[in-house]
Amino acid sequence: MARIGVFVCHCGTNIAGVVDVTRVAKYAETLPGVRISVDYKYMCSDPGQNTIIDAVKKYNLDRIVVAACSPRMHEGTFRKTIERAGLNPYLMEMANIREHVSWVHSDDKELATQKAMKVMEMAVAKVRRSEALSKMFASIEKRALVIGGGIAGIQAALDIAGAGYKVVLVEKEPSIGGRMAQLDKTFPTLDCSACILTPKMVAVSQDPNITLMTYAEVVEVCGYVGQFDVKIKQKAKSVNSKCIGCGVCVTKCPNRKSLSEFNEKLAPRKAIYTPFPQAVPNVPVIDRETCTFFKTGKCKICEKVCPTGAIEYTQQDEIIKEKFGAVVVATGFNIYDHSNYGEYGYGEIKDVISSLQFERLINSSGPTDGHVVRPSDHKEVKNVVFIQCVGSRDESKHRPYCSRVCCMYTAKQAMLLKDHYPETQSYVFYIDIRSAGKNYEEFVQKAQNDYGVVYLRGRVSKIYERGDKLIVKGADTLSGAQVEVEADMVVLANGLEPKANAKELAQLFHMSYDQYGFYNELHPKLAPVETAISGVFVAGCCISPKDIPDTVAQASATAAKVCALFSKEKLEVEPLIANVNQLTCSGCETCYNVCPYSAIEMEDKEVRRGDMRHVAKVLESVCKGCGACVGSCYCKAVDLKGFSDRQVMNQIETATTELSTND
Amino acid sequence: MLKVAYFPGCSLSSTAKEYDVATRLVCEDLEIDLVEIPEWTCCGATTAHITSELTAAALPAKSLIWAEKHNMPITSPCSACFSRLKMAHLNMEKDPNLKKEVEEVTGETYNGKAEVLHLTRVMLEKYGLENIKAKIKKQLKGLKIACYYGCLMTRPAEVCENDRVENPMIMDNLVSALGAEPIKWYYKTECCGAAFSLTKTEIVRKLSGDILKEAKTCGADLVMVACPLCHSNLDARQPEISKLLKTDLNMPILYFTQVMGLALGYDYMDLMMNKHFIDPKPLLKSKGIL
Amino acid sequence: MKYELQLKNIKEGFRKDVERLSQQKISNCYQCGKCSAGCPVAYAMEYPPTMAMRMIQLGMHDRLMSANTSWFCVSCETCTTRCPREIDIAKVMDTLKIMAQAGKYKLSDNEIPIFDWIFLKSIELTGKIYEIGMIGAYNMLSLNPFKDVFPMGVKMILKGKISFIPHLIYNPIEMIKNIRMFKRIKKKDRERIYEKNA
Amino acid sequence: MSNEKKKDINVVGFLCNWCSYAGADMTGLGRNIYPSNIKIIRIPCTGRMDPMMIIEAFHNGADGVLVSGCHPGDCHYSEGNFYWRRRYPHLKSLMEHFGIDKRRFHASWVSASEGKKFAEVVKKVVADVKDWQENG
Repeated sequence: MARIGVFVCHCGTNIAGVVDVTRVAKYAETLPGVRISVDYKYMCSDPGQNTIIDAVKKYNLDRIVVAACSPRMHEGTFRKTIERAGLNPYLMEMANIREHVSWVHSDDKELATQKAMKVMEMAVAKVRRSEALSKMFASIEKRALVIGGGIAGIQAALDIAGAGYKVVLVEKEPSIGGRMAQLDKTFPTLDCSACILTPKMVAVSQDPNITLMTYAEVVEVCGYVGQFDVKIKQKAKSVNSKCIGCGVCVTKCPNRKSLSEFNEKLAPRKAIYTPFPQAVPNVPVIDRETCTFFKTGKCKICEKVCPTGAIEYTQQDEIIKEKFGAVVVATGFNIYDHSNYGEYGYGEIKDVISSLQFERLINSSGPTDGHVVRPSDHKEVKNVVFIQCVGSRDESKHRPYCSRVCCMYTAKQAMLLKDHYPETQSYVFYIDIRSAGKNYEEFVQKAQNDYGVVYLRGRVSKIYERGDKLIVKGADTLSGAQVEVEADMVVLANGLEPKANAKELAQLFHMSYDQYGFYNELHPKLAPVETAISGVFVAGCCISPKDIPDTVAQASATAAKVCALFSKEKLEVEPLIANVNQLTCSGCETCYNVCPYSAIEMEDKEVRRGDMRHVAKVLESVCKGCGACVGSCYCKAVDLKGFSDRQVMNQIETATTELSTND
Repeated sequence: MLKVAYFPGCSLSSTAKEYDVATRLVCEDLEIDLVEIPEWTCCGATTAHITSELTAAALPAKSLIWAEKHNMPITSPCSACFSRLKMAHLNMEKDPNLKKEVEEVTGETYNGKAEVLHLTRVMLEKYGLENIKAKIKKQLKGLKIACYYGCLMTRPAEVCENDRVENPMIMDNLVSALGAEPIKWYYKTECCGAAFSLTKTEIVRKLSGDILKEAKTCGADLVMVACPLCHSNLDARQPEISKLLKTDLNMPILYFTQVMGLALGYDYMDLMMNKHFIDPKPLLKSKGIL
Repeated sequence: MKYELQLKNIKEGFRKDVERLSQQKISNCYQCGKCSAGCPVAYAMEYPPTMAMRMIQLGMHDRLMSANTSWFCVSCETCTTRCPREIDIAKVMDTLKIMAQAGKYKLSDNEIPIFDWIFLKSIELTGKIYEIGMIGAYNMLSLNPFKDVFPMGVKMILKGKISFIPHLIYNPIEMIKNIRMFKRIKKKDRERIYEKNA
Repeated sequence: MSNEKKKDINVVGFLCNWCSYAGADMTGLGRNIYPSNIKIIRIPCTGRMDPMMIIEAFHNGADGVLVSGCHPGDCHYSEGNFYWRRRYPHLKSLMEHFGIDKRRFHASWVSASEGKKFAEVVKKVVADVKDWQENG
């Protein structure tokens, strides 16, 4: 007979406020095999854990049930606890009476208590069938993959490389730098974005530990922590390594049909191009969609003018296979496309521009050399209206979240405009000013007090053209008045959203993401850069909108996590894997076919003396424990440790019977 | 032949008789069979939905049920009637409880299958812009038309369906097809004051005045409407508005079927343009259309 | 202007009435002001729509219902179309008018209720609108008998735009049905507004 | 209403560890209330769902069964939920053949962030089972 100890946690009032924990503990005592049951205020605290250890020794317990929060929260904690008490860590089960009971059934305390009793009883039933499992170890490939070459990816790569590990940095665009490279100045210090970013970009290109792959994308991922097999598609640049970055090809290219992505479509770009002059690497690529040669077979001017013979039209896309021990995903953001706002002109009014377009306009290396002029007629501006919360805090556009940075960058842009053109007047329509951050509130106050920016509290209802002016119909809710401003230009504070293909990338890694495509952290507070997939870390705006300091902090945090992982010789992995009872295996190969990891091998083996059979075998180091083989085995020869048939059947049986004491 | 259940609405049998006449003429030309719903009752207009939600749904429901029974799309040339029919249909779809109550008071069942279309959509989508082009006898060259949609045929967004809420294009496309020039302006969907015509006339004067002023500033020769309510506010009240603004606006307001009628070769009296307060005759003569 | 908040009108009473009859979640409003910004008649309102929404949130029925706000709403639905919180504000305004006309809250306008009464009576009795009768009755009841007679009214009659004969539903059975329907609606409306059934 | 107290309905929920179980945790974090009739069993993946487990649950007297996993394409183990997606309709028609009303057996996709959705799913399942119990 098992000797089980049940420990019921109050979790302060989180559980005890709804569930009668003493009744749960009392009920546990009546269950067969339970020797002791205790309730305690905080089971995960030191004294709480010691209670468990003491009880194991005193009552000679061999199996433990902890009725507390979700196993996703504290399973690891309590496994370690009972290991300290000298038990096998897999002889512990958690009953989730917080997330699945007290927090969701607070409407009826009696029913909640009854359910808690039942949930605890199910855990007892399961743990009865638990088996001791031995730890497993896997090797670690000590190379990291960083996806995304914005400030987050750059920082993570530099930090990991600085610790002495090899890094591959993959960037989709022809150059690293990301969104930060597009910005003019940064809030609240107003230091020049490029001046603080470009040294880091150069450092990446010069670091011997970093391999930079631009114009490349991750296309396939297999494996798991310590052993990710990743396929990276290197798109054909049509320019080979002989390029010295002289730029003659770009100057001479006659094809100006495309619009520059880097300049937010405010200026044309050539078919052979580097996104911006400080690009790293400083190697141009040919955009085959627009290049005259690739479309008509004629031109080849770039080849003729290249002094080093670096143009290579025959280059092909290449798939490169690499092995990594850990991955940092830092794919960043897009800004919300304001053509969804009919009231702001469906994106068809030329002088209604996005915030990033404004950054390019006011940037001295931008398409207008820093002159803020109207895209429609290149006239200078006098009255500029800034509208906040475009694609943020807007349920009707399915973007109910706050994008966090718009209040600040709007204040910044209004100040920069005044600095450049003292005779201009800016108006900012806002709903609430969110300026939580070091020196942020002071910054916004400065915009209002020192720069004379007029802040109006209200959303704009409509923008339309009258002559060459834009009429902005807004409101100021504080005075209760309707406000109409005649503007030369309107700058929208577009919200932040994940990259268009964020979901596809998440699916490659099996990461979870929210309804917008932002990646989910493992825990929003205590594991903010980890994901549910061990070995995959996230940083920056791909998790949620955030500013540069927070992004950099997160990037360094991922680097610390990667380095901590790489500092181990061997990686401990969960032994919750499948195993085959070869005596009952019929050799049908179903499991072999369904296994997503090719962790099943068929072998011809003498399972009994003189009984030579074709049977399945689990490769322990490859199996991830998904149980697809278990669910599909016709003769019940495969089972899954930790979720065995006997354990689950026990749970089902308990779940479907009434509480035994309530007569 | 396209058969459509026709809900003319109260205005079309009195103040906007010319709209009804023009509509029937044009539809006959386009071989659209308008089957007038026998014994239709008033849609209730704005009054119904500000007095009782149930009245607002029950009045149009009778016509919807008739159209559903006879398996025809239902249309109204009046934007207000169209809006009420459509909203009654949508509200009953959204709120089964309301539908139940409507069925109780009318004593008939509605299966929610009626297809409610504004007359512009019947012509442009069901009949087809290309087919209309084929029938044109006279290009309306040189006529600058401000298409005024008003509130009720575009809002809320569910009503608008295939068109854009903020800058609808359906009438502009029609105007281009007829050879005239739709002007670019942004007061297409501003409100004319609608139902306040009798009760809060000063508001109507202000709102309609803004619209007329904007049309004039943007260089329109005439304003084209698809609603008798908009028409009476913009046309019949225009003398008062002119007086108020101290300018002579002299902006003819035509129904879109009248403009179509011109292109199809009908003349001034066929389309009963003499009924308008602002006579379009001088304008049309100067453009060589009459 | 000090205002004594009345919790009963926030948790139940006025706010609940509006929420129930309009089926809109009033608490959703975060006061962005977009409705007021686009409202064509806000200039004439005592409280713009944004403020009206706030007053409903705080249960200030005495203030809101004695203001002209809801009566000046022209039902153009601009606010509803653009509301970022997807509140049907026009319907909320309708609800305020419905409640006032049903006598549940203060009625602060007389032009529109009179017009509405005549308008609906016309439909009830004839199935359609009898314009000249309606205008005449309205002018009489609103104590402004010669409103719009000169020059517009006269011109209208001269142009044959207004007919003196009411357009009736010709079928008397339909007419009786129509009158009965109105009776049933009135009963149900009262039940709904005063929560008699619930 | 009969005098005899009706047995409260009992639903067994099999939730995949990576999506729906985490989603159910999220339901708790968001304090979304749902009926307490469901008893949750954690499984690694819906691909692990052995049809025997569902039969066993009904056999033992469960009034309803819910199996919930990751959205198709989002499986933590690449393709486990595809196996379940193919298994489910067959199993459902088999169950009906056995005399298990279709209102008693449900499957859903709930991701780790869809706490509210999980509460809705449970409400729907419990309502369906109740409907079966009361109206037959």
